[in-house]
Amino acid sequence: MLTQLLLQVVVAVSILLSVALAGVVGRDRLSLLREEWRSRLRTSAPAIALLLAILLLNRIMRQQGRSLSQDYGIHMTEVFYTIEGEFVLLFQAIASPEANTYFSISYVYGYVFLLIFPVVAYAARSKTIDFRRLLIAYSLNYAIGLVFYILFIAYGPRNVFVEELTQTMLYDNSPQYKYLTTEVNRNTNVFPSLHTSLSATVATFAYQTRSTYPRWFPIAVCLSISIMISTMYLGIHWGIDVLAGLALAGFCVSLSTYLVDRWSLTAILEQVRKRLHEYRDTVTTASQENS
Amino acid sequence: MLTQVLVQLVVVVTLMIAVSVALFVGRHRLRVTRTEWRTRLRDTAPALAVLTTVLLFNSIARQIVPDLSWMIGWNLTWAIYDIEGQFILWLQSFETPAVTAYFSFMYIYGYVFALTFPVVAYFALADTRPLRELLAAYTLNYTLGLVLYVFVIAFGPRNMMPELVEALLYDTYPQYQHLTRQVNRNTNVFPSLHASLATTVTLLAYRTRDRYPTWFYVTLGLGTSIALSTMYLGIHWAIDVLAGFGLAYVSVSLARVLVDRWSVSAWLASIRGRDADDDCEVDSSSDHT
Amino acid sequence: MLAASVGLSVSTSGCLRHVRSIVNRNEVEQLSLTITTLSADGDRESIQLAQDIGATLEAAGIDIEIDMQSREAFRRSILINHDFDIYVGRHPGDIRPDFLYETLHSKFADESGWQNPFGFTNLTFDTYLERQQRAGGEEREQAVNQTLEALALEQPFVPICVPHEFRLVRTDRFDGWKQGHLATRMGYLGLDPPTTEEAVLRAAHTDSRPSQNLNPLAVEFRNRGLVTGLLYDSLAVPRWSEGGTDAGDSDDEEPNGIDEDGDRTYSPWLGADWTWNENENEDGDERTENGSGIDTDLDPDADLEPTGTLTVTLREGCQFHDGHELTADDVAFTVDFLSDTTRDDNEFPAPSPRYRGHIDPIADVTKQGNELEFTCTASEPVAKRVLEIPILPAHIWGERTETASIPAITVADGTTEALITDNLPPIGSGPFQFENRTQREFVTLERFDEHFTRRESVALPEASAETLRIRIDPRSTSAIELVETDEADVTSLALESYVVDDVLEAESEREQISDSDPLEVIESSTGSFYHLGFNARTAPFSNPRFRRVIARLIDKEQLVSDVFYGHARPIAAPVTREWTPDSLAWTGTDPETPFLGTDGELDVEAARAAFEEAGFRYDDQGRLRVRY
Amino acid sequence: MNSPPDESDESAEGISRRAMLAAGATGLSVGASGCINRVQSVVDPDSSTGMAVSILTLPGADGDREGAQIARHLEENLRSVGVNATINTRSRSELLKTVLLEQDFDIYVGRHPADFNPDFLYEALHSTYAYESGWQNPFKFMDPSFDGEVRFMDPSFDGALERQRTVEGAEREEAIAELLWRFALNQPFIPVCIPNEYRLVQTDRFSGWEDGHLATRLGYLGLEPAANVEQLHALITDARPTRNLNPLSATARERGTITDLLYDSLATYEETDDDSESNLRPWLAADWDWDGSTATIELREDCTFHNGDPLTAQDVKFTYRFLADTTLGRAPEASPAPRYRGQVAAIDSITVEDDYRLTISASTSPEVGERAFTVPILPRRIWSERVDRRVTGNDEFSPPQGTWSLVTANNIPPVGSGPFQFADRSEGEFLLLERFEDHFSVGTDDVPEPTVPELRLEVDPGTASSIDRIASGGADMTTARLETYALGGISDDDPVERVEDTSWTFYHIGFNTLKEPFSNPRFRRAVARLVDKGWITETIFNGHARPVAAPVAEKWTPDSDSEIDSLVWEDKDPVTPFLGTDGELDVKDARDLFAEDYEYDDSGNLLR
Repeated sequence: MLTQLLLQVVVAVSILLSVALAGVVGRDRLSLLREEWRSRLRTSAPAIALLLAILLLNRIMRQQGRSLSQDYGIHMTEVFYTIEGEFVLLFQAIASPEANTYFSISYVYGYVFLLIFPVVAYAARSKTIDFRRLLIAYSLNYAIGLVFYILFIAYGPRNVFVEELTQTMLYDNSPQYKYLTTEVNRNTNVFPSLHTSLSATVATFAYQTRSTYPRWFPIAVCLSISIMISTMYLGIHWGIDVLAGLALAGFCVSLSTYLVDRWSLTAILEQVRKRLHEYRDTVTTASQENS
Repeated sequence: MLTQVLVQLVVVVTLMIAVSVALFVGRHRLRVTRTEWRTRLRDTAPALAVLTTVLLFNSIARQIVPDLSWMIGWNLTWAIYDIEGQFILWLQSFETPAVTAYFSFMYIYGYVFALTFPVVAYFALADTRPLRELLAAYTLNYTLGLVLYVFVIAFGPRNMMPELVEALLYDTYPQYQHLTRQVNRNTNVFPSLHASLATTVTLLAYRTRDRYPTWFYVTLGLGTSIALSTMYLGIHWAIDVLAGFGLAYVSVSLARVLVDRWSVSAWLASIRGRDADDDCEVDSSSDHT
Repeated sequence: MLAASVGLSVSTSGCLRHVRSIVNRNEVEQLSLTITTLSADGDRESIQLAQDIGATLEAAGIDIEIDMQSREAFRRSILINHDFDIYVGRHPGDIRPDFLYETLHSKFADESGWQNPFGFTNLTFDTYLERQQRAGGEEREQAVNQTLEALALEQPFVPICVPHEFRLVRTDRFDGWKQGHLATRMGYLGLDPPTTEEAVLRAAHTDSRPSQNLNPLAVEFRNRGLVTGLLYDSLAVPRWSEGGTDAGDSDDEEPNGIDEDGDRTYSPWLGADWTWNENENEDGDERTENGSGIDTDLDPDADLEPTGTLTVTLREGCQFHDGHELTADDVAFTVDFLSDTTRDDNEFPAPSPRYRGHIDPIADVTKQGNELEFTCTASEPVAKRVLEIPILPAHIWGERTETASIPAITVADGTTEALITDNLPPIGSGPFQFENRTQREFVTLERFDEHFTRRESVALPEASAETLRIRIDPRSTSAIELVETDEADVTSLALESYVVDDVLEAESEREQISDSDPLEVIESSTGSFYHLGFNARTAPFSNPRFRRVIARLIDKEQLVSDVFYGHARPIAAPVTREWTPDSLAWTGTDPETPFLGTDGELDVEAARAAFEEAGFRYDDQGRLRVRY
Repeated sequence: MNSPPDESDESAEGISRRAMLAAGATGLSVGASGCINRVQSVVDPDSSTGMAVSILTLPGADGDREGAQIARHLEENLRSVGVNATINTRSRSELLKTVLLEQDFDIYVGRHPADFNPDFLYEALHSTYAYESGWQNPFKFMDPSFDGEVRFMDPSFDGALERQRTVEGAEREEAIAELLWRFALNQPFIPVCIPNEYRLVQTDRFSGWEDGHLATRLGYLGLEPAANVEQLHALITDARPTRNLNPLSATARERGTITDLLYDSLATYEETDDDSESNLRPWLAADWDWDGSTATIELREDCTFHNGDPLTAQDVKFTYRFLADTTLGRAPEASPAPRYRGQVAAIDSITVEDDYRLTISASTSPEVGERAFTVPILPRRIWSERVDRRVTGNDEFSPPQGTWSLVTANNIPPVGSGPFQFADRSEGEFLLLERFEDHFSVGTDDVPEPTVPELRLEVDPGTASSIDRIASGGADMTTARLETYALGGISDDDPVERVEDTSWTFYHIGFNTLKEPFSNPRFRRAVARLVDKGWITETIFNGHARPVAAPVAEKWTPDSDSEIDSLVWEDKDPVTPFLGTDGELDVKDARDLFAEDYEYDDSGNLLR
């Protein structure tokens, strides 16, 4: 069941990707990418490694976080509920079968696409800086999100407003998605909304790089906004989670710009080599003087 | 009944003062006093005024203090009892009619005497500074004491352990109840003003021992027995008394700092202008003693 | 990658589980409770009781703190704010057991005042109380017994003892002290002065509160309402002869032997006459009963059938101290007002903290002329309690219905002006009227010459003294001295028991010397009793087992001899002798919750066993632990 | 505020020390103190705070949808009467931990495992268990009986609880009627409804589903598999069995279905068409017969545990002793297990006659005593070792009862004697059991036996998805009760079948009666009248439930011909009828009801 679902997603996303690449990135960039991918990969290797590491950690903590947060986590559902009350129910006003399908799709497929596309797109740029920033921003999002998930135990609105949300609730209309989400997430991980933060991150990047990918910018914005709404519409996140997600995104983006090129491995290697040279020179000169 | 107790008190104390004036002050000083009492009075007027106002205010405030404290509701009785436990009982184990009589006397008459006599004695000094310090110290005692009374609710030992602590004073001499009950509400025990004022007097007596050497030793006796009496009679806890000592020390040292900080007369002089320099002389002269 | 993660996860999970099992151990801590009580100046016996009981509890491994408070603060925290764990104090009580209804019925649990300060809520118990309230005659007796037995089971509060009341009086200026109970209005009326110019009756009062507040509804300032009793009239005066079995010698006291309508329990006062006519269907019977002898009506909130009507004829032409005439309207107003001091202009009623039980059975009041008809939902003796309430002037108290407001302070709803006003000067219709006062020093009352007792036609005891001067005096010792030195005629409050022996000795000596001695000691009966109250709203006091064990840690016999020097009667049931069922009669030890130990010495092992049996645990230092 | 006259005569009275002071001053002070008195009597720290209640419940969508909806219903109605109620969600185990072990909660909404015999109320409500953690008296309800100590009749809740345990037959029905009357009067918890138990099964791989109750072991035995079906593939919506298999854990077990499969008990529950006689049939015990209140039990011979140890009368004896005190007497005070409390309490003493015969003397009637036969029999060697391991030499050892590691440990692999034994598991994904070949039932024909070599319990996110999965042949059955909202998703054309079993577990609203205001039965009754059980069963359960006023089976509910008022549901609650109509609360009435006992502030909040 899960596998066929995954298959669906992969297929759908890859189609989307190919279309988008054709439409947004353009052939020449891609061809260029084919030639330079080694060097670009080398420069951005650290960032990639970091992201992978974080994802791995994330996976582990998904299983272990449970018991961790059971012991040390704070239950926040009540708090959120008292603060924002029935805010998410506002989106029920636009509830309709069409809206359901649209938001479900954007929540599942749109999201995956939104995350993957920029990776390729920025990899296809000669300047790897944005590529690396993106990766770092992703990893930051995941890392910080993880910490929050362990600290705060909260259930989404769908677990509180059951009857109000029945007709829009993702897992009622299409239960199969549940296998997918349970694979990647736990129902107590709602604060902050990673969907929001990641898509917001992507959107910001799209804005910063709108000169290179003018077409991508509007797409990204529309997509990310509808994803944010979908999280609330489908009763998966509280308004607060979304806000927190936005904040997280902003933080991560700015931090990434700040971090990238701070310590470049190559530069460090250069340094070391230089040091060695100098040292050797001094030694040799000294010996010459002695003799 | 209250009246006659008061009268009694007045008579006894005046007698004691008369005697001790004759003993400690001596005719010479008195003669001098007769001549310059005006100037001295003028110097001490401000301090005197402050004291009287504070006393007045105090006596009014006393009425509402307990209610205020109940609203703040910081009841320390149990804490105190927990800390010091049975000390009062131990003290009372020495009870004999004679001792009781002595301490009761000290608590009422000795106390009033100890407070009033120094006023007279220091008034008889050419240098008015001790007097003004004394008055200032009294003032401080009362004000600080009042503040503490507002914040702290504490019942005396006699209220905590009535069957253990003989409320000696009031059971042996019920009439005094009228007097003290007038002066004190039963929640005002921390700190012991009896102890603090008596100590104040002693401390000042120590500082003026060059002028009244014998008086100093008398106050030592007085102070200690008053402090003891408060506990022996089950009116105060030992902690109250200690607090009293602390309060006394604070107020005396404060008084020392404050007195002559602002000389009203000098201030008046500055208003009046150049022609009244001699007034300032008086003050400044008193400074350098 | 997956393999790695799994391996890692497994290892971490193990350690985490270990951590969790440590974290999870939420330790139950030692039970520590605060005994709220009065200071020795407020009530010498209370603090002593608290001290002794505290000591025993400590011995049983409970951490004790004693919180002493002044009279007002004490009542405020117990009766109004319900802010206490356990308290030791004196209950005004009554000579008839009807007061148990408002004291223990769960529907009063959240009201302030002497109605259910314990927050005791037990519906089985309620059914008893209701039966007692409604049943008449034989059934009433039996219902009362059941109630008291259930009380002994549940121990919502632990009745300790009924102290004997002694007062010192001078007979040379006024005499006839024994005619009325000195804790009531009657004690100060009908005194016969040997010489007429002795116009001032001087009472030494050891409680300063009357000088601060004379509001008959302010529960924190009233004990048994002596002074307000003089200022305000009630419809009738309860006869003490019935409850009088308490204090040996004063059995004979028979207030002014008037006996028109053969009413043994009340003698007429403001109400000249009254009649009770029973409704036909006494619905106490139609309630089905099952094996356990409880009616199985599943809805205790059901409206009760009226059981009868009480018709009262008011005296003609009485008036208040300010000259307004006292009419049936005032009476009706008072009843209505006591049941809701907001007089329905607020959404929810705010009943008066005092006289709650007196007016509770009154369903409706109708009046024509000076005839009042009370429709009651209780049996005759209970319904008649309404005759005891003080009659308030409608034109004054009608103004006091709005919720009291003080800037910048949030006010609990239902705290009406009426409950907190100090009501000075008080305007009543009583035999005395307020003259003046000085806080904590004295209150002076003048005779009210328009009072109906002054009329020739009325053969009721009247105020013989022109002035009643209540001198506030701190302690019994000094009060006695005042009387001895002829500065006062009577100690209006009972003497503290530690001086009683001396007083009695002194008297016996005097009698040997001369029989023409002006001083006299008067012992009078009382329904008021000392007790230990639990705050049953909170754990562990909500647990009857716990309360029972606590009750068994109290050696009433010993306390009576230690604290009251024997001048009290240890009790297992908080009522007068003739109401006490044989099963609860005092038999040297407590019949229901005997002391765990012997003469004051607690048997610690037994106590622990008792607590452990009640489901509590001790730790290795022998401290009683409890999960809150 | 104070009366002017004071000052004038103040000066006239010569005796006062303050006579020398200005009269005005006195007036001032008097005034001031008066004012302060006023302030004091006005300000009321306690009641100036509104009443706040936190309702504990399972997450609606992924935990227990009906429960969460009931909680919402309650919350809304509480809000409208001015109680500041909030909903507080916890995962299944967390909820049980908070309610049963830590016991810090105000109100919770949940399902009670209950029992086919109303005697479960004994451990659920008896005051002696109020201070124990576990399934025993989580409400901390206390109305103790003092029959032992007092000389006069003592009507109390405990009394009623104890009475129904000792008497038999018609008398017992009477006792239970009285008990239930007291229950209705006190409402220690509010029974809401008994939902119908539906399960979905695949009919072309297996048949014979109706034979046993699918919440008990018999449901999984004696199924007839189609040819070459090697595995029974069941779906569980609750991942706890994959994490913890400790039969004593209060937080991981509810019905104990899987424990039933792994462990044997002396007797096992069997659905009988007529409720009159006992629902228990011999299981591990070959047979028993009662002589008065003592039963002589014949064990089946040479049964073994999964690890090969023989199962003898000693193990049975040990089990009961161990459940009564999990420290086996090492600790100063006994530490009873957080489950099976009432069952074990029914047993006075056990004497082992020989390896396979033992006599049990019960403190109760046989009817109640037999409940004790349903507890799982634990291998003595293993569990006593565990105790030894935890209780090392130190003499002063007192474990936190119900939470100490022995009863919270996950007990994996579990060693029992049941028809299935543990094979494999992966946390949060699946639990694999395999047939225990040496089980006494295998090969016999008088008792149903495990017919498939493997039983795979797989965690599935929710009812809806499980239904899809079974319909699409992805699994054979659901072990958990189907949530009613998804019943519509069952199509008739698939080879699936909806099996219904008799149900006794009920939804209820539990109070922490140690806390104010829940300690007040009048408050609890008032709250009960805010819950529209009829509406709940109609809308939330779509009619697939039975609203109840008494938390017991119909046969036990006192009806009109019993001598107390009937507790039978006839289209409204006989005791605490809802204040309003079909779900809509009549706020005015409700507020009036609460105002009888509690105050409202001017902004309409209920004060405590």
